[in-house]
Amino acid sequence: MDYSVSVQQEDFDVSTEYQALRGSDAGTGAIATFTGLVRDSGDLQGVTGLFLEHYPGMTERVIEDLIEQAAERWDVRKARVVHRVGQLALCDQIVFVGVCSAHRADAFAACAFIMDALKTSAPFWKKEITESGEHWVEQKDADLARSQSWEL
Amino acid sequence: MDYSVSVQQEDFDVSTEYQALRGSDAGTGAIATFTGLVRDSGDLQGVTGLFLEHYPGMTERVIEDLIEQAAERWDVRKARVVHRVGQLALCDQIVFVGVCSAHRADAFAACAFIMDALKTSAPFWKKEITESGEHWVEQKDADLARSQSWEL
Amino acid sequence: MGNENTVIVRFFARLREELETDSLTLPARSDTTAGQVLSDLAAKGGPWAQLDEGQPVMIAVNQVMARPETRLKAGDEVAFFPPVTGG
Amino acid sequence: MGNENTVIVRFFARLREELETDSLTLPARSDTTAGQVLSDLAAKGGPWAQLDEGQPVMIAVNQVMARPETRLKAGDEVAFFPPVTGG
Repeated sequence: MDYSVSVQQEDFDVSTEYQALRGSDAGTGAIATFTGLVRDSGDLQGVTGLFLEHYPGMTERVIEDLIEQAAERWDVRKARVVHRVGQLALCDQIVFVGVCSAHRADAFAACAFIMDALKTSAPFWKKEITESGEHWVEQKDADLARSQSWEL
Repeated sequence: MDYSVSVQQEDFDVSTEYQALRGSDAGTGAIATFTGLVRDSGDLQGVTGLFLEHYPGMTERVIEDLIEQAAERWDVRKARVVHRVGQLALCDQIVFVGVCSAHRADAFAACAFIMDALKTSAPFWKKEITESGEHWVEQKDADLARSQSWEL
Repeated sequence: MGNENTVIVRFFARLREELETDSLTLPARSDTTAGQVLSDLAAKGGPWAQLDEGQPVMIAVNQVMARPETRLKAGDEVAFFPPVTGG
Repeated sequence: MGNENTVIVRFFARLREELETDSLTLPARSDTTAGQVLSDLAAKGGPWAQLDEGQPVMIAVNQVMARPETRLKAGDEVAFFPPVTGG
């Protein structure tokens, strides 16, 4: 199993990420990807941007561990996670998760698991920025529930 | 809800499809995509290519109906399906399903539902080609079970 | 679609190959069903016999999934094919 | 990481802002836990009081999620932060 994790300020290119995942492995039959984008409404309405803080070092370690957990549960031939930090504008890309597998069920499950678990265990914090102020986003019960739903 | 379906012999470009899905809709927070590729082992080992037959007209209609079903169940802001037919080589792209939503749970569910339901209800048939002959792929119980698992 | 007095029958994939037939036109009969057409064709024997036995045959009428009980009328298009395997 | 005689404490996000502190260094005590460090800091009062009450505080020791009972030794890095909200 081949994987890599990047935490970076710069934007990422989904095309480049997809081509790297696709590679030339004749055993890959399925690629599932997820991209998260800055939306205009979160905890607040009228969001104009986000500030994303993280815990350097721990973040990468947690995500690598999630990918390894995914590979123990499903067929994962290749996986890639990119997560941005710093100042982001409306409609900017925040996070990319891509998984290659022989079969689609495994690709979907591993991709969704990594994304769901990342939201409740990787040390990132989002601050929403609006015309009238800033607000640290609060963790959602629904996110905790989705993450817990993967527990064996 | 904005969607389109293409059934075509030509290859598709995931980058183009992703950029079209991403658009500039500030309400989209999540894009889930799935790409299916020609794998070296299916019903047979040593697969070197596929021939894909379809029922023109009915195929597009069935897939459009699946997208509309998905949009009734989940938040779907935009959806795109491309499915190739004709002669395909090893590692070629077969199918692309992409869904934009406000939230990731909806994007994942709608994308997986469309893909699972397509496999058991859209009139496509795959023939595997190997060095030693050809074989019409048989429908899998697991595919039927996954499709039925979405029934309300 | 067929004209006012006929029904068009179409075959796909393995059935198309084994029957060596893409499509055929039958005179429209009042009060017939997709399943009746299937049985009538199976009665031709040889490779056609498989329509009535063995592996499952899926049915579409006017490009919508249908069942053996689905009634046919003049001008309809009925298709018979193996379980689908796209994606 | 701290040196042989200290423990480094780090804060992130809302806690970092409200405590106006990125990190601080404490003398290492034998037989202490992450929860004990949290209580000691909360006793400073003012914005620090929130560490012991109100909103939940998550704990990592040496960049691995930990619990209040997790023991600390000299050289450890302990971090306190609000529930995470990435993705």
